[in-house]
Formats: sequence, structure tokens, C-alpha cells
Amino acid sequence: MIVRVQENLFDAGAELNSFAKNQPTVGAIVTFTGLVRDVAGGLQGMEIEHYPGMTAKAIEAIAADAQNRWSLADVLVIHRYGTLHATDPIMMVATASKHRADAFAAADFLMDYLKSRAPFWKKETTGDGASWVAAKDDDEEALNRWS
Amino acid sequence: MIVRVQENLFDAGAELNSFAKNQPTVGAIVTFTGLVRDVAGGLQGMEIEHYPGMTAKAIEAIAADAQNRWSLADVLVIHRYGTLHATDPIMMVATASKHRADAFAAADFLMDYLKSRAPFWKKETTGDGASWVAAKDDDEEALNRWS
Amino acid sequence: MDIMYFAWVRERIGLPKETVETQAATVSDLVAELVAREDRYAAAFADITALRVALDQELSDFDAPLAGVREVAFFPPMTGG
Amino acid sequence: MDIMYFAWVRERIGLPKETVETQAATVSDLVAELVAREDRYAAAFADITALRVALDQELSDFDAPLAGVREVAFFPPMTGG
Repeated sequence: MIVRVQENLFDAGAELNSFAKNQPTVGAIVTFTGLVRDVAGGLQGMEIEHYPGMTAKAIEAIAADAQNRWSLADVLVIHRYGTLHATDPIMMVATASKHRADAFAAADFLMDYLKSRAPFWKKETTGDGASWVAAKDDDEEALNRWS
Repeated sequence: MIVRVQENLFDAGAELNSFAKNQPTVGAIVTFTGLVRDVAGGLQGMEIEHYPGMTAKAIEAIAADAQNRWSLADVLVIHRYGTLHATDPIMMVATASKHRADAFAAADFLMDYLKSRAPFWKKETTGDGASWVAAKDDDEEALNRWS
Repeated sequence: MDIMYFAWVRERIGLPKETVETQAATVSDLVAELVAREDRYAAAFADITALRVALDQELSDFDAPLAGVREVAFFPPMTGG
Repeated sequence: MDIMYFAWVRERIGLPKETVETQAATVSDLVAELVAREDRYAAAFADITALRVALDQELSDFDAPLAGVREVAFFPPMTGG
């Protein structure tokens, strides 16, 4: 399991390749990459705040839960904080498994939990000013799929 | 929609990056990469046969079906044929959407259909000789999830 | 009519493609004609449930009529992905 | 006891962290003490259903006891991913 919480930009393609290279006996790699979406009127920037003492621990607990639920050879989670710009990658999840169903389910699960259970908060600045992104009811409901 | 059926090796990371670069208003990219799995005793090679007149058409029909079912900004499918070696990428699917649930569902759907409905056949050569990979009942059942 | 064979069907029959003259009304009728020809066809078509058929490059089934069809392909279940 | 605030909770209260002396038995009791202090706390805690709480860096809830807890954090629902 690799968990990285970082301010720096990362290269999603390079991460996929180095993750895959370490999995010689695995047939299936699923990745999710979250990008800063440009919005109507133009996004001037996104600020991601996090809770440093809790973030890595919370992500590791979520990734360990995924490893208990599915047969995974490896899991990668990268999540950025700080100042981001339109089209930047925000975060990435990768799962490796012999079975594609496990790789898909685990990546989907990781995303649902990271969205609502890892201590990150997004603030978007547009021409209309800065505002905190609100959590969606959908995101909370998505967690029920896994219980 | 981009569909490529090719003999040449491809770079999954570079494909992810160029796919993502073309999606400025999209937040979610999901990829599946299928790798040639090394087997116990050592895989000497994999031969993938396909039906040239049918392959691209079949994949395009599957990708169009995915685009009808979910809200997708773009879909990429790459599938190789010919001689492959252990740890080579065999194929890759990428989906881009504003909504992560759509990107995940569409990639999962594409894999199920490509597995059982695109005209490719794998033959593995190991120390024990060469044999055609058998289709799994699981793969056929997986299609029922989408009907 | 062109007939194509893939994977182990091709190997058992010993060729990838052939052109036949046939009045077969359906795919099943065509299979019966081929099986009657030679043992290698009988071996390839021994278990029809293990095979798939495409008509003019679209998946079809063994009951389908052949009227107007130019290309028939026989192969085992696909194993792409 | 250290109290931390994140996102708009931090902005409304006007500081990221403070250390308080408290005998509050539960998170709710602590919130009541803070709200009684100053308007900016009352504004931040006006709707408790819009908030989450972590005790010693684990998600918890407002009924949880504070005995032995060293760090309490208040924040809105997370929006990672």
C-alpha cells in the first residue's frame, strides 16, 4: 500500500506506469484520477485544506479496509492539498488485482470513502469570489452501497 | 470516441495523460489496463488473434452503447493483437465524465463487453506448451449486470 | 460465400478462410453440410454450444437465415480484454 | 485540550487552533461552552448537523465523551476526492 499526501503536482501517467511495473503477476489495473474541473466563467484556483495529523491515517485505514474486502495485490492513493489550478490532477487511486471485478470494486469503494471520510476541504475561487465546495447528499448515500 | 486496434506496444501512462489533457471540463477519469500476467512456470508468450473486419466495428458499437447509457465526455479503447510478452499491456479502456459514478460504471461495462463480445482470442505458451485461453462462465454472467 | 475460422476452430479445420457454394438456408444447415464433408470439420463442430457465429461481421446465432449473407465466421467464445 | 477548526468553521471562528481548559463531559457540552463565549462561536456552531467532529484524529460524534481526549477537531463534511 502506498499513500501519499502532498502539495506538489504529480504525473498521473507516470504513476500508473510505475504502479503497473511492480505487478508482474497481476492482470488488472484500475485507476481513478480526479482533475480540477474548469467551471463556467473560469476557475481562478482551488485551495485544498486538510488536517495533517489525521489525513494519512484516515486514508491508510480506508485502503486497509479495501484490502480486507477484495483480493488486491496493491493499492496506491495520492491526494494533493494547497493551491491547485484548472485541469491539475487533484488525486489518484490505483488498484491491482488478478481479477478485474476486484480492481474495479476496490477503486470505486476507495473513491466513495476518500470523498466523504478523508479530511480534505475544497475552496473554489471564480470571478464571483471564493466559496467552499459543499458536500453532496449523493456522496453520503454512496457509502451505503458498501455496508 | 477513440478506438485503436494495434499490434504495437503502447504506453498506458502516456495514453492516460493525453486522454486527460483533452478533458478540461471533466472531473473524473477512470482507466482499466489489462496486462499479460506472468504464470507459474513462466509465460513464454501470448498470441492474440482477432477478426480484422469485425474488431473495430464491434468495439465502436460497445463504446457507443456506453455513451448512450452514461454521461461521458469521452471514451478511449486500445486493444492489441499479435505476439505479447509477460507484463506487456494487452489493452486499455479510459472514460471521462463529470461524475465519477458514470466514469466507473462505463469503464466496468466496457470491460465486460470487450471481454466477451469483441473478437479476440488469446493463446498462451508456457513450458507445458501452447493452449487457447478458455472463456469463463463468470465473464458471460457479468454481462447480465447491465441488462 | 466466404467462411472464416478463428482460434482453435481455425486450427482444427486447418485453414483460416474458404469460399463455398451452398444453398444452406440457415447457419445450422451450413454446419451440417461442412460436418458431412470431412472429419476435421466434424471435429471442429462437434460441440456447437462451444462455438459462436458472426454473419457479415455481426454476432448472430445458429438458427439465423443465410439469405443475402456474404461472410460467415465461426469461432470459440471471445477472450479479449 | 487542543481544539482545531477547519474550512469555514476555521474562517468563522477566526483561528485554526486554540487550547482550552474545560470540564465538558461530552463534545456537545464543549460546543455549548464555546457557543456561550462569543458570537463567532455561536455562528460557527449554529447548525451542528452541518458539522463533523474528530477526537484524537478519529471521526466521532457529538455525544462522545471527552475523558482522556487531547485533540478535538471541528469541520464541515469532507469534500476530498
